[in-house]
Amino acid sequence: MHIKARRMGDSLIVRMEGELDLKTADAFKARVRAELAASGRIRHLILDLRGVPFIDSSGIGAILGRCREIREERQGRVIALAPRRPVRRVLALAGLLRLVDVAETQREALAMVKEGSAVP
Amino acid sequence: MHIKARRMGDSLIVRMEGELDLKTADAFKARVRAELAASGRIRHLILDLRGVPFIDSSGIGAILGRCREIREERQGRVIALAPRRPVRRVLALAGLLRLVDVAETQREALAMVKEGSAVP
Amino acid sequence: MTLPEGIANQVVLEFPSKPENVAFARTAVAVFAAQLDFTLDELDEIKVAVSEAVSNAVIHAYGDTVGTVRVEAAITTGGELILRIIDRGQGIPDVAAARQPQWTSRPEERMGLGFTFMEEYMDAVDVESAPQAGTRVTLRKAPARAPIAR
Amino acid sequence: MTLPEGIANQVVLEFPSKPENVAFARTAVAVFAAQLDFTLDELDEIKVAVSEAVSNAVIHAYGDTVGTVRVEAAITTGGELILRIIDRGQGIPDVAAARQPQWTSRPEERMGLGFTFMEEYMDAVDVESAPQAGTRVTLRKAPARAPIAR
Ligand SMILES: Nc1ncnc2c1ncn2[C@@H]1O[C@H](COP(=O)(O)OP(=O)(O)O)[C@@H](O)[C@H]1O
Ligand SMILES: Nc1ncnc2c1ncn2[C@@H]1O[C@H](COP(=O)(O)OP(=O)(O)O)[C@@H](O)[C@H]1O
Repeated sequence: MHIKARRMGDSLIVRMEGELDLKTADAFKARVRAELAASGRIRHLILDLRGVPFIDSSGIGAILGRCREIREERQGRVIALAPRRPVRRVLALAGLLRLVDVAETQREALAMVKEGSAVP
Repeated sequence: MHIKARRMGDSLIVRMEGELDLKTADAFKARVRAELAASGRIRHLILDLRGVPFIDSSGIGAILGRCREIREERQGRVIALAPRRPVRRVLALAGLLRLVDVAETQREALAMVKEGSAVP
Repeated sequence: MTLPEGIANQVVLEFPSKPENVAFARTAVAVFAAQLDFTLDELDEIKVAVSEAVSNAVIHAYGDTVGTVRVEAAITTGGELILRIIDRGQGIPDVAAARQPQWTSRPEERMGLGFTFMEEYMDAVDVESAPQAGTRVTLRKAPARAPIAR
Repeated sequence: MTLPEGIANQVVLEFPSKPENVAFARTAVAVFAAQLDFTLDELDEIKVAVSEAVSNAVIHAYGDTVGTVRVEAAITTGGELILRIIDRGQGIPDVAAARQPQWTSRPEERMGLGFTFMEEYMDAVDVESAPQAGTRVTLRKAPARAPIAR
């Protein structure tokens, strides 16, 4: 699992490459926490999932934890950017699509966090 | 392993999809033999390897056997069409590139069998 | 290896209960399962179910120690996939409770969705467990486009 | 599972000596090997070597019957991959002869290139065999870009 993070305005864009499971979920969690701790300006989290071919409940748990932090502590939104079919199906199965919006492009994701700046 | 075969002039074009190993080599061998038996006009064999991600010595053996038949019984040529990197490396390692020419496109393969119609 | 009655093919995997082996197990099982006529979606579902069952053996069965996880994958002569994920760990005190959605013994870290995902993605889930003896999860699935022959 | 001294991780596969399990074995081993920093070319080489050793167990070890093939894959603490492909079949009468390029006991069907490919693609090949007891082939390889630490 390779993780890259960068800030754009008040959004943190986290790009992952690799499978998100028991082995890799902790690294994802730690990285997002570190980025949030480093910048109080971040309100929204955009998860670029294009490079993630697989997720299971350990990965879902890691994303859900970040949702809570973003929504409760930063009053922001979490956007899943272009999840692949197996990942999208698991996000839906876990009920996560009630908390996370799906964007197909980064442009769309950035527009989403701009438009409605409150929790949806 | 899916195998499709069609004749173009005096060439038999065999297109494979799947790994060529102990499990699948026999089907390849049987198919080419049946096509050769069905048409005395066939002189050359073009093996479309674009869909073959893997080959081992069982697959090499199946190709080598066809080379012998084509070269000795039909005085024709065998062309490997666009083998992928791992397959190309194994063909080279087995010394098969002394008996088989490599073409990158079907056009090129057909030109090769037209130009020099004798065994190279 | 004489295959048991009704079994057309079978593979066994054994490995230590380390997080990095979860990916190994689910991928190896999916490659084996592809001997049946499963769709890509179905193979993805099998991967998730195996990932959940093996993750449970890694997280819950052996506490902080490393134990052995055994995965038996079989294809029946009728064309069904049967998976057994077996550990010799601490067992599940109350299986019925553990299988409830969102029930977890580690609420700080886990979501309690493992069994739910297994149920959702497999045709049948069976859990046998005994304290200090271990847990055996049996998962079954047949390709939807080729119903099992009996 | 207490891992042996010097072994960082280890998986065991067992399956019947059927041709369709050759693809399973090489893919499963490659997925495990990817825990080390091998290049794609190196992983392809490992797949070929495993395919050859397992094909041999399928073709030569058990005649027309089906026996068990066992594959042990280990990663040493020094970062080397060690593979053992084990059968309990008829064994190789003359190992030195069998390892010669183009030597085969079945010249009608086989090319005798299996051991040659294993030698070419792995760092070391070791063959132990006893008549009627079976054969154990040991293959070793370390990622070229990360030499093994000792
Ligand atoms: N192999 C196992 N050994 C011991 N306990 C287990 C095992 N599998 C599951 N459990 C117990 O069942 C509970 C529910 O499992 P699951 O639905 O997978 O959720 P989670 O893993 O997120 O806790 C676990 O929290 C654990 O207490
Ligand atoms: N596991 C095995 N059991 C019995 N005999 C074997 C085994 N592996 C190899 N051999 C013998 O060694 C010979 C050479 O093997 P190899 O180089 O792989 O060539 P091939 O498989 O094409 O014959 C085989 O023909 C066979 O006689």
